Amino acid sequence: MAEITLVEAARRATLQEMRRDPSIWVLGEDVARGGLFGQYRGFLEEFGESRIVSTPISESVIMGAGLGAALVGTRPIIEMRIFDFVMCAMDELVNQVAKVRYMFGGQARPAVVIRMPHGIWRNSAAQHSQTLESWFTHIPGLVVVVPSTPADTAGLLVTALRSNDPVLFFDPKNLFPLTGEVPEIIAPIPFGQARHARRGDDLTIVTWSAIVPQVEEAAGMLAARGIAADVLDLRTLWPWDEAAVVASVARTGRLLVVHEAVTTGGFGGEIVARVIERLGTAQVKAVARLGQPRVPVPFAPPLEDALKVDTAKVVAAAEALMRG
Amino acid sequence: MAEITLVEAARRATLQEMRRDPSIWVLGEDVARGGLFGQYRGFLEEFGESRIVSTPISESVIMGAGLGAALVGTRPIIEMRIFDFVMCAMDELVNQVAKVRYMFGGQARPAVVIRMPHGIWRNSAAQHSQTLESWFTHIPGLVVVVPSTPADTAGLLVTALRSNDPVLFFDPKNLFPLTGEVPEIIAPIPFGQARHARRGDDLTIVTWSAIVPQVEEAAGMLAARGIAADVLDLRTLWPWDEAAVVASVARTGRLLVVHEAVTTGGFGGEIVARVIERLGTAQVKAVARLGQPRVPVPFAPPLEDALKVDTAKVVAAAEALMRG
Amino acid sequence: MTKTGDNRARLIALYTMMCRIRAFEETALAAHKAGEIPGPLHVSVGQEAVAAGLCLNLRPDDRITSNHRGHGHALAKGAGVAGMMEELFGRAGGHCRGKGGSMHIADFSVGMLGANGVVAGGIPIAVGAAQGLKLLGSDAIVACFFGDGAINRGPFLEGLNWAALYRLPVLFVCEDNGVAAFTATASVTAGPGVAARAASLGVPTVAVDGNDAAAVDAAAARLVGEIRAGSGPQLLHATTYRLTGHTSTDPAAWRRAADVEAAQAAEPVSRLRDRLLSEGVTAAELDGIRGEAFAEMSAARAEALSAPWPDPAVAWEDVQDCGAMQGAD
Amino acid sequence: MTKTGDNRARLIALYTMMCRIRAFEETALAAHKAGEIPGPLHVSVGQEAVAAGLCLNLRPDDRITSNHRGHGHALAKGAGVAGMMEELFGRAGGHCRGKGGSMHIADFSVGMLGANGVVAGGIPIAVGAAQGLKLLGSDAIVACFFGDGAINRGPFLEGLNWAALYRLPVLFVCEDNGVAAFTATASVTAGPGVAARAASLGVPTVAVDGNDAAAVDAAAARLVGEIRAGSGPQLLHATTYRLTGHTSTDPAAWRRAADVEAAQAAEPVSRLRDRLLSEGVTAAELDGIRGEAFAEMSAARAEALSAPWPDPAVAWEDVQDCGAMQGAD
Ligand SMILES: Cc1ncc(C[n+]2csc(CCOP(=O)(O)OP(=O)(O)O)c2C)c(N)n1
Ligand SMILES: Cc1ncc(C[n+]2csc(CCOP(=O)(O)OP(=O)(O)O)c2C)c(N)n1
Ligand SMILES: [Mg+2]
Ligand SMILES: [Mg+2]
Repeated sequence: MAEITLVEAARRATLQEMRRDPSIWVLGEDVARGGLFGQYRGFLEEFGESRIVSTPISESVIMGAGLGAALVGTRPIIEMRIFDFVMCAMDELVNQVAKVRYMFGGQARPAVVIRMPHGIWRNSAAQHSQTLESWFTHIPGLVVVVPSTPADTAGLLVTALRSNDPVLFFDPKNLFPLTGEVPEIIAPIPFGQARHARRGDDLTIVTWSAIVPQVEEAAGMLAARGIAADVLDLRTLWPWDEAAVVASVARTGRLLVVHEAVTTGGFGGEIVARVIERLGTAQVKAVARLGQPRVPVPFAPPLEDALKVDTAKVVAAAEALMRG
Repeated sequence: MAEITLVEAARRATLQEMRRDPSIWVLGEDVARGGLFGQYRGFLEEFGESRIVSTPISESVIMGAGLGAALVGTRPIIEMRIFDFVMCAMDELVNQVAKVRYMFGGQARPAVVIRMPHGIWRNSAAQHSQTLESWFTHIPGLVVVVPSTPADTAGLLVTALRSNDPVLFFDPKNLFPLTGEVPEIIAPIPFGQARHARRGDDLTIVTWSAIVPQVEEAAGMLAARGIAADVLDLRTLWPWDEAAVVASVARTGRLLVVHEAVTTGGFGGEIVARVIERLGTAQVKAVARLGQPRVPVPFAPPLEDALKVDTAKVVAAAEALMRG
Repeated sequence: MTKTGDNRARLIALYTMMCRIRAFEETALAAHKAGEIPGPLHVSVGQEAVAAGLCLNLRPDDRITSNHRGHGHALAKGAGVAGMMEELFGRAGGHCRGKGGSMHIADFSVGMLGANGVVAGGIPIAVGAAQGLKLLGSDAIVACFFGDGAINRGPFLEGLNWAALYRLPVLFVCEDNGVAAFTATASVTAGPGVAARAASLGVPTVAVDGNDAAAVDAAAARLVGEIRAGSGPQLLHATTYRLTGHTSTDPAAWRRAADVEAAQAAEPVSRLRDRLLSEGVTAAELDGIRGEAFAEMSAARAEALSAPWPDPAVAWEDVQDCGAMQGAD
Repeated sequence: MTKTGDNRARLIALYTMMCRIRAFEETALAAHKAGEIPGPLHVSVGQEAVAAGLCLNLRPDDRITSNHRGHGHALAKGAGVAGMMEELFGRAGGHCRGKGGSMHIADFSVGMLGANGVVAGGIPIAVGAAQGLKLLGSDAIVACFFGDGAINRGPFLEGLNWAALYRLPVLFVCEDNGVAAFTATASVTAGPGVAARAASLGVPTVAVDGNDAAAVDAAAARLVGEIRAGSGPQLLHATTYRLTGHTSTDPAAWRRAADVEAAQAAEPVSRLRDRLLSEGVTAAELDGIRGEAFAEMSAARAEALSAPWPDPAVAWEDVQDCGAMQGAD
């Protein structure tokens, strides 16, 4: 086990799989140079220009070409640089990638991994900070992966690269420097199984992606105040570990969902609704969601700080829920 | 009051406002010919080529040009033909239209009305049947309008055309032939106020857009079986009439949200979560959502029928909720 | 066989395919009018020479992508008629099991990677398929069919630039029928046209009378050969005419009678028939081919009409492997 | 004043603006390195002649749209320095109240409709602004700045076709610095280049040495005049060189030393200085202009650094009128 950064964990997982499977290749802007974050560092030297394809700024075709190449049997990694640019390829993603298998009655196998580093990132303002993962849970055909640790990033990426489904892989870009232990040989981590980050009986906190470290920190602070939180890091949003969440809430009676995304229309609403549908209202004492207000991400640090979820807000929300 | 179709109601509302305000103009494919559904019939003759602009198949620019024209003080109606094609203009919509006012600190006034006939429509299959209105409730800066009757379509369109916000106007394309009374002079209907379609004390049904007539029919059938449904047609999803929904559920104790869209990640989750957050679990006996399963819309009638929400499914869901 | 015989056989093959496409389209139109086919229907009556002439030059392992007007492309590439007709009818035996319908016809078994309901939607997919084939070491090529309306969408620029850049084996085929839905494309298309656009993106163009099947065949033969040999992408600009409306319910009433008349005179099936007659093929033989085509399609229609509907349970299948059934309770 | 005097005054105006842009950029870079400016920063050191030469020919009511590298465009269009520097610093007095930052600079009061964090994002907006102005009966024009990387995105095709079609008063300005982020654009751009692409879309191009401020000025003067007179859209292709990295943290280490050296020799500010010297302007006068520019920007930096942060409550403002506060409890 080596202690490495999250971005390096992603790099090693990709490397391992590309060495194993010659049909895997990468297309995206600046990937020959190693990618914007170094996640493909050294790949051009090892795999050459046919498998590390540095592309024009042509997002529609980056996405659509990835799909076409999958339809003839290769396994492209579609690198979107950062999430926000996938807006330039939304027809290709939602109308084509997500639907071809179904529309064509099972003939198509759109085995692509679409990497989209997402979320708030050092005062990058509204067009470079979005977290819209909930959108894609609403689109049949897609798998949605939202890791938060180096080990999970590596293991989930391996699974993604062996999947026959189109996988949206949301790299938590703000956590790229985060370090953690990752095994030399990276085993796949199945989709749909939450990581039980902390155990407790007082309330259930469900969370994912870049905000997880702060939720874990908050849980520590809550423990010091006598509140024992059960923390589930979902790791994937479709499929998602409904069983683990329902079991936890059945035990604690209280559910707090924390995500970096805007609360309104976020996946927190889905989780709350589903848990209540499954458990009924009698077994559940209180629910709450914590996310950003329905406001674009502003540039200035005090404005960004005012809106974004952080440890203190998680603590406050949990304490309020315990009173509720 | 005349009894007219929903598409004619939309046409008259647009006509009334374009006669009133010379800064309103229309851009979109085939609008000179009256639009795909006749919603601009006769407009070219009255307003000429400068205000009825038939465009190339260039969705990115249809959307982006509408924005640019708003920034210099005109009020474009951006006609997307059918909703699914807005996927080709998502950067312009989500990264630009929705964000310019905020990013530029209030300098920009993106007063555009984006018309997007949406929903299932006579076996048109996966790429021509989507209902993704919930996506846009998650995007700060946007207003989301989802009418279901001729009168509401007219009144809400008038409000949209007088608003300074970017308004996404989801024409319920399957209901275009539906008839209803519409006043000669169309008054604006404020955003955020539900239409109380039916009164009852046993359960609250919240719904919107093309599925409303079937929900109303179901409510009639339920009444015949002794179940009195309180039916709220939200009319707009952002803002949405939280007060009316909360008040109704406080009274009935039971909430069923019905929408044509896929249940997972749909706006029903938001409504359920918000109601529970506001009322707590003690006051609420049971909640449920009815939407499509997380499956693309198939072509063949028996397949489409199997998946889509209809009157019988609404009745069954309401009856199950009463037992819950 | 002599060269002339070869040539005649080829023309007869073209004629046969064109008759089959024409018959398929007219049969589908009639079925749609009779309420047998649900949803929208876009037929390619008048444009048969492009599909037939082009695809005659493709190998089974070559791929094509298509657009909303894709029946001819699919048939010419070898898609089974029963599967196509059943797909239009939404029946269980359709190529897409009734899930796609007319606008989403695909038959991967013959290299037909799908029609597309989004204008220009097939361009990025074609380019990527070619890149994938190249990576796999195949010498198969990809033909990408789109209409003149598609050249005003961004993916046209992005896709051609991309194909030229990586020297991909793509044959872009612009079926220029002069109209996009209800708008004359000349009225919404600035500049000198598709060939200039393609050239500016590094893709050379060959122009052809798209109503002259033999000319399309000859041009395609050369282009497919060159592309397979590594020329990089090229574009075939085929001028043609859509004899029917945009959809089956559009009477195309706005067209000038003179234009329609001229187009009828230039329509490709009778043109090829005239040529074959002048080359000595008998009217009886040609009538036989035509009759057989219509009989084939009538039979397919009748079979489709009595074919079983898909089991509603099929609606839940083929969404995705992982997470498909979550929430299905 | 004599013609020569006029000309000299114009060159000095250009020089002054270019020095101010250079000073702004270098000051911002230094402030970013010192940790005073948060977030990413893209500066236009070496590209000043394009912004200055172009905008000198615009009227206050003309509009511009810009890209991620937009400081120079904004300054040249007349945006206030204090508001710009404060915006970079995220302070309350920024043009965008601290909500936009470097990548989203806008100053509508001088017709600067916004930088853009999306490559080619400004093209559709520019085209629409021109269409709106035309509808309003104004004779104002729109200049649309974008980089060589943008010509591979779909909106380039869609926007130019559109502008040509409706004969809109748009001056497209391609600032061709040869590179897009970390990729040489020649390596990802097929075909003969931007002028051919524009021509194929009905938009004529004028090429200019973008490091020669006087040449840019002259070309812009002619183009702006023609466009205002109704010529329809045109494109100015200005070749230039980015002397610094893609962002403030990019050392651009991959560039060949010889190229950088040649570029330094050709950089526009000293070139214009040399020309002015040769025309008899004294070194002292020029040093004075330069010194003043740097002093202005240093002062703006100091003021921005001590300027108040925006009140956190501002974060909730200017989202939208209707529904803005729903759920804010
Ligand atoms: C992106 C997109 N915009 C609009 C449409 C609606 N639409 C369907 S077909 C069509 C016309 C296409 O014209 P062309 O490409 O020339 O093909 P043709 O119908 O002439 O064969 C339009 C506008 C669409 N399907 N996709
Ligand atoms: C659609 C989109 N794709 C990718 C990016 C990331 N990106 C930012 S600037 C840039 C390079 C742009 O090059 P060019 O247009 O030539 O402008 P320059 O930086 O050279 O001034 C890239 C790829 C982006 N902002 N938007
Ligand atoms: Mg056409
Ligand atoms: Mg550049």
